[in-house]
Amino acid sequence: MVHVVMATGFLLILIGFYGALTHRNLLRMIVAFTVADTGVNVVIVSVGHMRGRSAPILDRAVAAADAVQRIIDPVPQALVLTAIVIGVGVTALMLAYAWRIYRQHRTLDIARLTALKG
Amino acid sequence: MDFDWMKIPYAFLTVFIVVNYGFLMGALIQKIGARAGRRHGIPIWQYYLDVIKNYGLRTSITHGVMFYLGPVFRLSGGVGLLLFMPVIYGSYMFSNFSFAGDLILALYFVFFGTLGMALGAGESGHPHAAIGVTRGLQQVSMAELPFAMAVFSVALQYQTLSITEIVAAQQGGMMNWTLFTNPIAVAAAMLAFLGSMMRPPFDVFIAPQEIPIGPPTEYHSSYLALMQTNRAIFPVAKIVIYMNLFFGGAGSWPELFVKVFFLYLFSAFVGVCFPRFRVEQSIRFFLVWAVPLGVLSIMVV
Amino acid sequence: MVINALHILATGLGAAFLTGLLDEKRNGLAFMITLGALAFMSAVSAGWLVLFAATGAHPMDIQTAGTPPPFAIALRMGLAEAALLTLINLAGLFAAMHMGETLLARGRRAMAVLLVMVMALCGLVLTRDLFNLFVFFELIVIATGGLVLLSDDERAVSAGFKYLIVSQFISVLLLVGIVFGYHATGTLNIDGMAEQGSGAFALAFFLILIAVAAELKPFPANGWALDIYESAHPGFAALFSAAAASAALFAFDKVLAIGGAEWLPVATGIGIVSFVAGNLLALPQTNDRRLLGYSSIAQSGLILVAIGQQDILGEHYLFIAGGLLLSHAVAKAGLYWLSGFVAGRELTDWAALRQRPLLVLAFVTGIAMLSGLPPFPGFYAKWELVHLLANEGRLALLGWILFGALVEAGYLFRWFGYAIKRESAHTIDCPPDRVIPVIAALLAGWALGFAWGELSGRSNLLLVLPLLFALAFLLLEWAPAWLKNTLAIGGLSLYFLQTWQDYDPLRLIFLVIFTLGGAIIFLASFHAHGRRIGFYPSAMTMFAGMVLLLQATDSFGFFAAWELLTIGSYFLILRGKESEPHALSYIVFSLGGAFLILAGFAIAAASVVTLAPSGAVSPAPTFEIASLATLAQPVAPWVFLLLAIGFMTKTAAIGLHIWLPGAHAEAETDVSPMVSGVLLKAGLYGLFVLLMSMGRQSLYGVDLVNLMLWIGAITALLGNLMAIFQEDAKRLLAYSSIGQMGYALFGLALMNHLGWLMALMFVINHYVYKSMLFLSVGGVAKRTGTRAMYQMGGLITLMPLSFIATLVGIIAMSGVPPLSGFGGRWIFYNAIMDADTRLPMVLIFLSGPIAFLYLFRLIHTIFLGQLKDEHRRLKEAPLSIVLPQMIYVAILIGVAIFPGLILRRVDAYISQFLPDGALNWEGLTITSQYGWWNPVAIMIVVACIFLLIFGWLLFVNRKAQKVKQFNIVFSAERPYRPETTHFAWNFFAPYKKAMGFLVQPFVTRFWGAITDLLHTAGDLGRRLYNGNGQIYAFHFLIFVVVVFVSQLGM
Amino acid sequence: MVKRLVALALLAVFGLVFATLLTGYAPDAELNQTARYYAERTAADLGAANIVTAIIVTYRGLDTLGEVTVLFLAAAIVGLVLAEGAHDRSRMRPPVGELLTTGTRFLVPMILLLGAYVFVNGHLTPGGGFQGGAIIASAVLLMLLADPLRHFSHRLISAIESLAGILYVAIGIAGLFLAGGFLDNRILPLGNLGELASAGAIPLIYSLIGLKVGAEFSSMLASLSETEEP
Amino acid sequence: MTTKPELMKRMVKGPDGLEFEVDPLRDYYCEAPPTVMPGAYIQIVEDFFNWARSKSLWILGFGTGCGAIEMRPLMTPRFDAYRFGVAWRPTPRQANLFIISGYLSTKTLKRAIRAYEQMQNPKYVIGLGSCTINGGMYWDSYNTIKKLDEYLPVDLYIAGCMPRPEALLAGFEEMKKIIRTGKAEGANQYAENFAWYKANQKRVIHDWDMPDYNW
Repeated sequence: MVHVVMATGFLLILIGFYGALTHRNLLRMIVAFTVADTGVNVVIVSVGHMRGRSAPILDRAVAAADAVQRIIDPVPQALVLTAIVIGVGVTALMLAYAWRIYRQHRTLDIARLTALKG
Repeated sequence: MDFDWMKIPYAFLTVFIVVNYGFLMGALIQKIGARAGRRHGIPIWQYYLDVIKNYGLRTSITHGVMFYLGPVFRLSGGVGLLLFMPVIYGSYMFSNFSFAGDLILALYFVFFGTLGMALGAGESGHPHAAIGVTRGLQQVSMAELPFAMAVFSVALQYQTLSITEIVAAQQGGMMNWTLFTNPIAVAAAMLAFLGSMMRPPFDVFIAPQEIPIGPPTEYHSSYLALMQTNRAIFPVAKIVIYMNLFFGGAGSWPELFVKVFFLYLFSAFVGVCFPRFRVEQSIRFFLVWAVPLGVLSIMVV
Repeated sequence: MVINALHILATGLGAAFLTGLLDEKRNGLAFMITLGALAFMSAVSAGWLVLFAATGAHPMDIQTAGTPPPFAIALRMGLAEAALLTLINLAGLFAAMHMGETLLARGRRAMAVLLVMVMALCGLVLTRDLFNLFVFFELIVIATGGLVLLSDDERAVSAGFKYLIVSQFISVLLLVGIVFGYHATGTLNIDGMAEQGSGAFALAFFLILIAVAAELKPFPANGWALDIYESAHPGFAALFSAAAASAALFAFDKVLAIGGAEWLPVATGIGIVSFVAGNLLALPQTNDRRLLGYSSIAQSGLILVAIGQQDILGEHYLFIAGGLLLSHAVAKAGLYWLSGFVAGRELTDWAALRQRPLLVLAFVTGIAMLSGLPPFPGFYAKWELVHLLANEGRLALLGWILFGALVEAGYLFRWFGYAIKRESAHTIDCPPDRVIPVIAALLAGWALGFAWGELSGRSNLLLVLPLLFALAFLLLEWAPAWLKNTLAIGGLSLYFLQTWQDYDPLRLIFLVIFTLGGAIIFLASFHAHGRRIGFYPSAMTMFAGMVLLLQATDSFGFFAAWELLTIGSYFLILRGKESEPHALSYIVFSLGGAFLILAGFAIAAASVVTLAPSGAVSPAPTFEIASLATLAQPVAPWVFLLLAIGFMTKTAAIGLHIWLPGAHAEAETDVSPMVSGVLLKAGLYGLFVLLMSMGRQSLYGVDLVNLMLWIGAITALLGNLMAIFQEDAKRLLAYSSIGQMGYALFGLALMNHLGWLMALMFVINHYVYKSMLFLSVGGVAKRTGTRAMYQMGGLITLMPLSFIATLVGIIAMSGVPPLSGFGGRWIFYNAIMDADTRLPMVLIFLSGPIAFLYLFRLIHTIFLGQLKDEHRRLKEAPLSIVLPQMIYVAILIGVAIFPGLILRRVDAYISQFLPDGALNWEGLTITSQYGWWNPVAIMIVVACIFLLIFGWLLFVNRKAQKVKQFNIVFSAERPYRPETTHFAWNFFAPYKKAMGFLVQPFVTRFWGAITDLLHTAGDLGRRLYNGNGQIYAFHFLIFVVVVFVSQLGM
Repeated sequence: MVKRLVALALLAVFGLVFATLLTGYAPDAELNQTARYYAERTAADLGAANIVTAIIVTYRGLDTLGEVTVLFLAAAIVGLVLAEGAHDRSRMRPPVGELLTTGTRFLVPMILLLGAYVFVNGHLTPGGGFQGGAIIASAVLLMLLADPLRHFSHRLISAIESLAGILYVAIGIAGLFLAGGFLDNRILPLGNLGELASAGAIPLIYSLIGLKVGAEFSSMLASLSETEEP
Repeated sequence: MTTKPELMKRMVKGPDGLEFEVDPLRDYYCEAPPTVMPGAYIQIVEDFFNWARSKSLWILGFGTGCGAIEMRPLMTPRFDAYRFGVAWRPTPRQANLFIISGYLSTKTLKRAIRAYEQMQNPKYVIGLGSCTINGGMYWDSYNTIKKLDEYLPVDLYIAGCMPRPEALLAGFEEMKKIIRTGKAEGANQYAENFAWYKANQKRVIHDWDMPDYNW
């Protein structure tokens, strides 16, 4: 089960990469990266998963005393939050850049932004 | 150090003998050359007359200090070369100032006069003089090479740089001469000898009708007289080196006269037989024929 | 009293947030807050630095959340961290100052971004948590994305986007790696992971490592970085190159610790490829900032190599990596800030800097630091690194490092040459807020140099008196030239007086030439008016290098001195009007030679130590020069070869000579004799030392000394031969120097007593007559305004003293008795009598008369022949130039008469090494086993004959009419004009016909082909970077795959 | 075409790497040392019921500070980029539908309330500052949809954002002096597990984060809405 | 007087920026006039020199006109003038005897004057053939001179059109006698009557483009 999720995550990463490598439109590339980011997040969450355990919140269902046996690994959960937020930040930044580029060059084609080279 | 003051009169005596011998031998060679052209040629004392006349001319001009000093350098070079060598083997009287240096001194002092002459001619401002000098220098640079190698070979052979010792090693019969003990070196040296005697085929630097006699084109009167005097001394002095190195030296004046004469005749003989080389031709000639001989002489000694 | 390091982060963040509270209009206040925060952060980190440096305390772990690691994020503060933080924060502070105008225009948001950037860099250095590392990386990425936009260059936007694209790929790989690493080890703490080792999660670790490595912009995955370097605001580019790269390198080092030793080759591999490729690619660059970008990549690569080699660097690791890193950071920041002053983006536009000498000083400091020249940290670091590499036998790596460094020095000094020699239409203004950062970098550079000198455990170059004396002239630049000149002469003379007793006769001769010889040439420098900025520091650095060379007893001192004299002379040569390309080829060849020497020393050090008495635990990278003698096969011949080639580069042996003619010919009047008469002797000294200590060596059956003999002979021949075809008087002399050095090399390589004596004779003679001739010709060139000999002529009456100097010079040089050159020839003939190999003599025999040819040409075409119209009113060269010539004339005659004064003692000294064949100095006659020579007698006899004949001529020819230059017999015509009557052009045309095949510029073509090859390689490499951000992403992925595959292969 | 093939080839290698990771992955049967520590000690040490929250806010508080900084940065840069495109506000736009306007009026207070609830209870239940902040920002988005010309006070937004940020940092520093270290939540009493006013400074920090994130998202949205069509 | 551009005064700028005037005739040529050079103070010495001079006649190899063709056979085995101490020198500096071999066009006259003046005192001139005596067959030519001794001090004429080499040999012997008796003082005559010679020369040579006396 976990493997399926993880494989999905990896597949998403690859799809994202492929999209980013083959699409020349900036917006499509950004979307592709979002896909890849999602894939990474899926992978992270799947790594922390443990069969038959519940969320790492101590409440009536999970007592503090036997938490060790009852909860899944909380760390990836924490990491994924950070990863998501950072992904959001970067995506926002890239969109802003795309806007600025379009405004300057009237194009979103990455292959035409080659004023700097060599 | 103690200096034997008697060496000074002896030196004058040496110069005196050599000057007279040089004038007469020069004229004789000239006559021999004329005979080759079926002429009588100049009188035997002609060179004396020419020198006296040139000293007797009433005017002269000068282009400047170096021009003035050029012939002085030239003659000093000749006289110095003569006096720095033991002319007569075994004679204290005619060893002159050879205590000042060995073979190397003689070899390098050859250039003293050449350099001064070149500078003097240069100051005359005459392009032909400069052309002549450059031609001469270029030719001599390559002509000297086989000679230098031959000298090195001989020095190695006898393990000394002292002329006296080299001559001493050749005593005791003709077969002890370097000519026979080291023939390759002598062959190389004799080719070089041709190149340094200002005779055809290696006389393009004075080419009389092209660059009217090259370096001395502006010289006249007493300058010319000095140079003529040098023409009597210098070839003899130079031949004395060859004689000492390769032909057993001379134990007495008559022996010297004979050997020098034949050596001089050798160059005259070649001179009347061959036309003139251009500079690059003579350079190539030495490079192709003389230099390999010299190298060989170094290698086999 | 130090403040918790967390305050650095907190201050950065707090200040960033605080700016948000301010009104949009109050940008000034926001800027003050920004500067204040950065200053506070700098102060805190500097406090830590002082603490660690002073007490040597252990690194300190800082917990957060009141929980110990690995359960909470922990930070660590140690010496390295403190140094880096100081660097980062100061770079941030000065970058803020430099960008002040832009920041004020863009408002508080921009300042907040800058603050966060600096804070994140600090965090990257401090944190010990892997995921936290990722967070800081992302912060840096985003902040970079923001700061790139501060540029006025519109292209920066696309550059920023390219950066974001690639960093997306990087972050994906990094995250995947981190999470699997966490899974495998159960911790995110770097130290915790390191304890467990990466064996269990090698693949994940690979992803982490490669992602962090990509942040270092390794070749070829670095197109985006170059675009940023080129287009970003220079203030930010400085931060990006200096601080960001440093922090990333430190992060890489931390991450690498997890992997352990088996991953070090990856770092080394990436590093060396980046170093070499970065430098090659920089070679064809014409844009200054892009060039700096390539250089940054290369430097990061070099530091990466150091990181990758940490297993062998041991306790020196911090010293080396830190030295390289700080050198690079400070220099690069300074250079980027400098680029802010330059209006144009072409390298040649930097010529504008000349308007401000201070900026030029900063520029040259930066370049010297990048090139690893003394006295900067890179020099010490390179020394240690190379030695340790050699000690481990990693010679291929060593070779590549030196090659890359040479290429780097090549383009940097070419650039410097542009700045000094080209013209720029732009002017520069220096607002204080932009000058301060540059000055700060300048001071930091020198301070670091001092610090590294102290840390090196060797003599600190910045405390060495001669160098200090030279550097003091930097402070005296305001003073008039005559004052500085007097000081220089005084300094050199005083140094001689103070130290001459300390030397053996051989070194004493060199000392005399280096100090008193220099002082005499300095007399000629009195002709200069004004302040002559730059001349004295350079010249005195050269002289300092030379005297230090003599002082040096160990390899380090020797090499440092060697580098100093090289740099000093480079700056001197560069001062000539047309000398830019020649100075460049000089420095490239010299540094190439120096690197060979370095490699030789390093290899030797490795073996010398094994022979040293036991007790030496760690290899001491320095050894006594004299102990070169203890080297054994098979190392010894290789060391000999490297050192010999190194020294022969300086003496311009054939094949390595092409730098010399231009460098010596184009130099200023008084510089030519310095570099020719004095400096060349340094190379000979090196050869002396080498042969004294190592003697004969053979490699694959080839006797190397014999090889040197051949090289010397060929050099003598070809140098002279080339000299005769020169139309330029100084070039002629320069080629002649090549030939003369060939003679000296030949003499040394004879390896017999007299050969050495002859070489020493050449050392003295060549100094005297070459200095004299260069001064004489220089004086003439100064008066006539040309160096083409055919344009001169007939100057003998106008410049009689110069003529006399030249005359005496050429007589001495051609070896005609009675002057001193003859002594050299005499010794030479006696020396070759003992030689084993005879064939090379042939070449020497030939080169002697050839020397005669060019000497005659020199004196004839300048002083004799026809005087030209425009020269009729020329005056004798200035007294200051003539005076030293007259001194030389006196010396030459003195040496000619009493050669024993000097040679006798040296003769005795040489007997220690080569006892056979010493001369006998009884009385006035000098006797060898083959012949004799009596200089006094020669002089007297020649003088008497000459005077006698002269007197006779004066008597018979007393009425000579002085005539003028056209009173010549001209086939009954008259000359047309002096120009058409002066025979000077193509003087030795027949020689060219006969021997011209020998002087075809084969060597020039060879080196030209090499440089073309490098340029072509660089140009091909540039095509990788086609500007397409997507392709850059491909580069990155290909890079990952290649490293992955090669790692699998290993 | 070549590009695609190269891309596929490269990705094949990456696929291989990922596949190796995947096949080599075996889920843990027991919590590893770190997770075990959190499971055992969080309740006692920090008094937070939601372990994830405890990790985010306290154990890995520095990460979280970085996260909000990322958003802060993104907002600032987006503002910086878009500042030049801020359009002329006088231009008229077609009115939006009645349904949206009314719905907005009805929903916005509730959304805001929900957001506040989420972040205040972050230490007890799933959710927290980021989630809450995002919910708050969605209210702003709704308002913008309803009235595209609506003007939000950037000054206010940024004041909230900055103040929250400064306070966050200040609390962190307070931890340095009053408790065990930077961002230690134990500067306030821990209270009883499971109560609202428990877990020390966690609710406070999470609230600040919520406010800050909400402000940052809002700021970005506002910037975007004020931006002219390029 | 002179129109040759290379001999005109010109302003020249030196390398140091100084401008000055160059007058080629003054700056490039020695302006001193020739002087009368007395012989040796002691007569016997002068006689000795005259004897040597007569035995060593160095001819300037300058064929000015058609008569030059008659000089060449003198070097051949048939006549072999070298026997008599006669030799040819390629440069006037070293020659003592100037044979004007036939007619002199005014153009050649200029060269002949130059060459003569560049020879050293004592120097002798022999006029060869009728043309040098009275113009010969060119007596009414517009561009040849008629009486050589109006322009140069002639010591000896050898008449004939053309005189054979034997006549030349005889002339040399005659010349030697003149020298030995001390009467061959042409150079001093020239110096004494310098103004007269120059006036004559300048009368026929219209493009006079050299200093008055060519040292």
